[in-house]
Amino acid sequence: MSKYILELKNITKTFPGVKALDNVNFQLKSGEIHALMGENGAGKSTFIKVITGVHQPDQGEIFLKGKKVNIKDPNDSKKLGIAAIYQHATSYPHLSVTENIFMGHEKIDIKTKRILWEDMHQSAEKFLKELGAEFDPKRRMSTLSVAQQQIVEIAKAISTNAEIIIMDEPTASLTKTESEDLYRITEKLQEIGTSIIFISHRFEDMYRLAGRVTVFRDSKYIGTWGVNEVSNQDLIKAMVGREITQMFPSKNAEISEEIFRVEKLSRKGYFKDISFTLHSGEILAITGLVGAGRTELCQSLFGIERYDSGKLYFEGNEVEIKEVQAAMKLGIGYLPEDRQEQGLILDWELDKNISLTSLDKISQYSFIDRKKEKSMAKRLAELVNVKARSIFNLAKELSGGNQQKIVVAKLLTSDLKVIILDEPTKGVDVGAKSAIFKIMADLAAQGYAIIMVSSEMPEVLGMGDRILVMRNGEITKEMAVEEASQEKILAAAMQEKI
Amino acid sequence: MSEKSSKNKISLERIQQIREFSLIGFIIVLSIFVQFRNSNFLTMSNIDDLLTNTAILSILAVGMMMVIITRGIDLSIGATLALSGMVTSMTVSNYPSLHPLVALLIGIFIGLISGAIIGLLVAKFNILPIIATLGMMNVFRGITFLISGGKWVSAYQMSDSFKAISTGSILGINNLILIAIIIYLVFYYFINYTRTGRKIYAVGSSPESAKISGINVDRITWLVYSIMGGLAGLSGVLWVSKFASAQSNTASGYEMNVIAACVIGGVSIAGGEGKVTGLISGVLLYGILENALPMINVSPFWQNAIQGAVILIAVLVSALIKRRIGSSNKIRRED
Amino acid sequence: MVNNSNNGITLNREIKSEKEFSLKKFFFQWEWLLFLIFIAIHIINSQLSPYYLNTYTLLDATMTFLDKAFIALSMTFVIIFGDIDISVGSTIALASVIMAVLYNAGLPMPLAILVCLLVGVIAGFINGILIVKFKELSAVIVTLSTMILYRGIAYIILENQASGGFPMWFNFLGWGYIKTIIPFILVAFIIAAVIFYVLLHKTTFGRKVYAIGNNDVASLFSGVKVDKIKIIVFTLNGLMAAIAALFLTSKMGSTRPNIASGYELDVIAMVVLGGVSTSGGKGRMIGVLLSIFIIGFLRYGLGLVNVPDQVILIVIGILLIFSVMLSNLKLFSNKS
Amino acid sequence: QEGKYAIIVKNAGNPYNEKEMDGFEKAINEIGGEVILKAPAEPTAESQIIMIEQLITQHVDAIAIAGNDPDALQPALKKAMSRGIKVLSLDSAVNAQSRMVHINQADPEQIGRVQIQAISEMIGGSGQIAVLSATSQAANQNTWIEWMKKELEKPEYDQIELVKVAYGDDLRDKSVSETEALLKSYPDLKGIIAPTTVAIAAAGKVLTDRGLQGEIELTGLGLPSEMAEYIKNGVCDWMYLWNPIDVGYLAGYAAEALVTEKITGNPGETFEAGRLGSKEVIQAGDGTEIMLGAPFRFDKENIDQWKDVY
Ligand SMILES: Nc1ncnc2c1ncn2[C@@H]1O[C@H](COP(=O)(O)OP(=O)(O)OP(=O)(O)O)[C@@H](O)[C@H]1O
Ligand SMILES: Nc1ncnc2c1ncn2[C@@H]1O[C@H](COP(=O)(O)OP(=O)(O)OP(=O)(O)O)[C@@H](O)[C@H]1O
Ligand SMILES: [Mg+2]
Ligand SMILES: [Mg+2]
Repeated sequence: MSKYILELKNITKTFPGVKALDNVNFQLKSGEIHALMGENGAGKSTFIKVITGVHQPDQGEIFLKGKKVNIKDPNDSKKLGIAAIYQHATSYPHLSVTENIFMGHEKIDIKTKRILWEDMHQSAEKFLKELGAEFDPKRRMSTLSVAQQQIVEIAKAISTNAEIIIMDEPTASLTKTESEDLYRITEKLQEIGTSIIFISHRFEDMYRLAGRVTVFRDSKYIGTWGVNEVSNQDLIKAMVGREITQMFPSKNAEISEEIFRVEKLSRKGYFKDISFTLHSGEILAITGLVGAGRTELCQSLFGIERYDSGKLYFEGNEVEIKEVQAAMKLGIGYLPEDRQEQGLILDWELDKNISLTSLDKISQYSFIDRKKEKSMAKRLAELVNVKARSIFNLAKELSGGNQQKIVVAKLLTSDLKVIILDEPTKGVDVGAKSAIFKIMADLAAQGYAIIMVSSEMPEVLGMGDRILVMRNGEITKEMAVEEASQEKILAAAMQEKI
Repeated sequence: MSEKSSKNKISLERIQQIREFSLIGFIIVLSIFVQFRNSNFLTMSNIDDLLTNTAILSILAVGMMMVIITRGIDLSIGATLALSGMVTSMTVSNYPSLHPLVALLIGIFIGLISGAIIGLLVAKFNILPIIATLGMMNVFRGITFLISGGKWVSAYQMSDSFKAISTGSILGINNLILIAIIIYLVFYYFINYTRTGRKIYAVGSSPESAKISGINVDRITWLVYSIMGGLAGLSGVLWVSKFASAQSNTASGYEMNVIAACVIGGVSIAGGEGKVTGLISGVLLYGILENALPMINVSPFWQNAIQGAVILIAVLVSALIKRRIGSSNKIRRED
Repeated sequence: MVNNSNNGITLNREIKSEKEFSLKKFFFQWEWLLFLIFIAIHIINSQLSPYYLNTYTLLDATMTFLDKAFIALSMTFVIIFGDIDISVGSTIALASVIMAVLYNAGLPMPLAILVCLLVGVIAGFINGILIVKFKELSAVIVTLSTMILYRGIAYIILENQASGGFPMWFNFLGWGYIKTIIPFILVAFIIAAVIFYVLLHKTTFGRKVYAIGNNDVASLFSGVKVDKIKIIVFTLNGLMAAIAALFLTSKMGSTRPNIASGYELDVIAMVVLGGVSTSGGKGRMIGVLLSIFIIGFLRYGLGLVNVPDQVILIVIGILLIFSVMLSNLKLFSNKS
Repeated sequence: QEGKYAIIVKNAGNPYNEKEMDGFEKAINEIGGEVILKAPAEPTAESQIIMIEQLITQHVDAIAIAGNDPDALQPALKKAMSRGIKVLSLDSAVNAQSRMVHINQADPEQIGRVQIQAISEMIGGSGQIAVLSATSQAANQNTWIEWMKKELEKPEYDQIELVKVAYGDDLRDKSVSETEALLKSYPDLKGIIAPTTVAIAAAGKVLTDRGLQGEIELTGLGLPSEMAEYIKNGVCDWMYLWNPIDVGYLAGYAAEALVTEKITGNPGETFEAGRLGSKEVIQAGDGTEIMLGAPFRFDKENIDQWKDVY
């Protein structure tokens, strides 16, 4: 018996025009938690999909417990005891949580093949409880928040009793406490002998969980290290190919006059009595636990959702924001939480994606000037450092992090004064993260006012000038970054209003 | 996520239930109104007529529901029905001693083949359902015309046992109603209590997820069109037996009635949604409209408009109710 | 791909902004296939009938199918949304019936025509409003209901009567020629086609329509007035149905509540054969135009050699499926 | 004498229309011309207009048409006539401006009246009756129903009450539910007149299934093949129709007479119509027509010899 439960040798996979995996090797020990890291677009997700049979490799071999296996489709991998949580949720929005968890391996009466609904609901509830979630498994998937859906995905993987569980960025949309639950579960799985591949852009996750770490870069295998044997700096260098000395750029923006003021803004059932002011050059970080109502607040400020009461002042004048166009006209921009659903048109080329928010800039009497459009797209795509061959690449061909950069580029087409960024670094690699932070700092220096929603403590502390903590739809604490600390923020996020 | 808040939430099942109740409420109000105008409406004999006349529609609706759940649509069922009816009745007229069960099997078989072809086109050749079925609708109608040579098969050419398929009764219940009930029971079980049944929903709710989690999407797609075809084939036999006449334009345009019944019954054209219990109320409402309008003496020129308005109102009202529940389900805290 | 790991500095990658010309890509387009079918149909037809290949015949033939083709132009927009409008046949009936009744009640014909267009606009607007306000309902459901409703209203108005007796000049729409051989309807259609082509492919409006068809949520977040544009498109579709009603009514000289029944499926067939996917976001006007003429000339040509209508339907059905099957081959890229 | 003769019937896939085409073809074969048979898939005026255009392009000499709409074909048929094509209608007339002559299967007055006479005889001169027609705008049916109502005004029908005119839209399912509605809404109903094939067969079926023969009488116009069953089982004692083959046949000869200018469509002209003998053009309304004969009565005695014919 081989000492590796899963081994992949010389895997190569090309998509039309892109080599996603280039002669990659990988070894998973039985019962270990193995972190897989690398830049956006390094090929991690593709690699996972090769293991689970979603993609067929062009060449290379897969060995399971020393035996060569041929995985033709996801069913094969399921039968071999491999389960995966994919980066982009693979849920059934119309179906109940229970069904999402058990789809394809429903509990059935052995004789009659009848589905045992009650049994399933009960075990679903049990799985959810184990994961620290308490929602009713009969609920429809589409009524859950992104984080809750993620928890269901995890429950789904656990429910198959797989020997190997692969998690592709499971923490990307989780907050600290929820991540803790996930750590606990993952460790428990390890205890009972499950082998786990864990993909994440968070170093925190890796240090907390993994024994070993493998790094991919530009579709190639770079190396595997024991987590304790390798320094942070070396790991970053392996991933990015250069050194990143400073994650958060030094801020030299001058915080000046008030631009935007929110007074007692409420939306029934979502948020209540929200008040704050925003100055030019300032980065206001809003943090809190998942479901605290941050996204809802941002969407109301951007005119996607109505607010019920409260006042908004823009540059001193009272304004109403009832639709997106009103917000845009004032100079408010919004980077949505879910880039694939809300930010991009995946089947479109990059240039068209970038220009969509500012069609009037590239048109005359409503006639589009393609030349202008292309040059604008090229300029902005290069500005945000997108990894793409040309502006005619389709958005869906980019990796997650690069897609996020395109959404940022879209914002930069308009003349904005206030930029609202909702989880801008979700699922973004270190390199891109620091690039996005750099862009943020630059924008602040140019006098933009920025609202940044984030669940990442270091990011909030590193980038914010002022920090708002939300809990249950209300602001529980406002503090300057100087007086803030992780403990204070967490306390405010979890307690009642102080 | 506190425990309390999640318990208050209206569950998936509740939403569906309330929707169905609202539709049933609508049906009751409508029935009372009609009864008021014509006291014959709620008599046993009329209810029997109503159910008998709705049976074929309801059988087709089950198949259509499954097709629509997978995000598809089948415009060819009227044509399939005609083809199966024509072939069966031609066979019966040539072999009058043929056992009615054999006739039923022939019809189902022809329908199955027609459906399987469509399923193949949709699943294997990735042709959008609306195009594949629009195309095959023309083809099936044309074939029916060609094999019949433009002739009809009339009552005197059909054996009594064949005609008895739809006029006979067991325990006082008309065969058509009985067949429809059996089909509803079978498919209720199939859809709710078998893995394959649930996969139909998975495919409709998110084909990408289904594919990635190892569900054979093509097979399921192929299956639902085949089932639809089989049910259309069965309906073809029942149709010609009921009306004792087979023509090449039998049931032309009937697919629209079936789709309308599904839609009223809460089957979402966007896929992933639809329940057998909801479908029954949709089919019933449709059947009542067809049955009641002639009985309350409305001018024939008003019938179309009334039918359209009722469908529109039923659909809008149920959408409003769904929205009410949906939004209260989303709101997390009541102050 | 550039690997700039060695020099240790951040270098913004150069991103190409000129399209690489690929001969293969150029030729393997859906529209070329349609074009080939188009040519093939003319060759076959002219082999079959000695009357076919003749300027007069070809020009005259267009008169038989261009009325519904007007709707195909705007239906293209609707289907790019991923929606569908099956109420257009009924809209024709309603608009036409109201026009005829008002004319016979003494309204001058030009005003009656205006009312006809207005009815189309209102019918389309109602569709649009319902679809936008009731997002949980799909367009199929809404237009299925209004399909029954609109025709129902036409029946209420005209019952079993026909209404006609229009002034002589109204005949010109359906039967008139320009320069004695070019059908007026052809000229009108070409003008409309150019307008719709430009609208879809050259303007911000068209771009937004594609955006909504691909991802309406992202469009909303990008500041596209999704609802407004949807309403405009459905209203436009109603208007085009009313224009079709004018030509059809002129062609028939009178109208009845049952005219234009089944038109919706013909129009949809034209649009989808043109490569516009009912799943939304894809398709080009050129394809639709080619497909209009393919179906039209095919029908006309086969009818000219007196092939039974049923057989023509089989041929069109198979053509529809077969060509879409071909287009699904990986060879054909079908981008907007 | 070679010529190209075309016939357009209402729609394909209907034996009545097929027989009309048969008769027309037979006549033209006797005459020795080329025959073109056309039948649209759906019975709409729109599809007939396209066919007329196609026939104009083929330079036919004559078009005989069973119109799906009396008025809507006018512009198209006028265009045909202006190109020198002789146009006549048969079975279902187009308006007088769009045709040179119409082949009338039977006098509409007679058709209307004879059905009332029949039902009166069947129900013994008193009781409620209803009419189950095709679509509400079917022109033929509507004229016949008008004549039925006129006949009912006669004093001998004082005891007969026409309670409802229902429309089955020539659809099987709708005709059945309309029949059932009649039975339930008018429990005292004595007779049904269904002047159209689909409706009379549907009514026959309903009455048969409910064992109502003898209680509710049925008559009207129907195809012998469709009605054979119900005539034999006594649900319908007798009904009427004319011979569609003869309608087509007469249209063929009339077309030839027009083309060879034996007639021009003016009243008083006569011509030889093959086995049907000499026929005369007569005035009818503001147009002219050629009458085939009286409607033919089908009953138990003769139905067996006709049921296999059409
Ligand atoms: N279906 C596909 N078609 C074409 N190219 C693809 C496809 N899927 C992935 N790629 C390309 O393959 C490369 C690797 O992508 P992959 O999603 O595996 O990256 P990743 O390492 O998971 O990145 P991230 O951290 O952003 O999720 C990228 O360049 C991407 O554009
Ligand atoms: N406990 C819950 N029950 C039901 N729905 C919830 C719950 N928590 C959040 N949601 C839903 O999830 C969505 C996201 O929540 P919201 O935007 O209010 O929070 P957030 O602070 O932005 O959290 P996130 O970090 O996930 O963005 C909302 O649409 C909300 O309705
Ligand atoms: Mg990835
Ligand atoms: Mg959020």
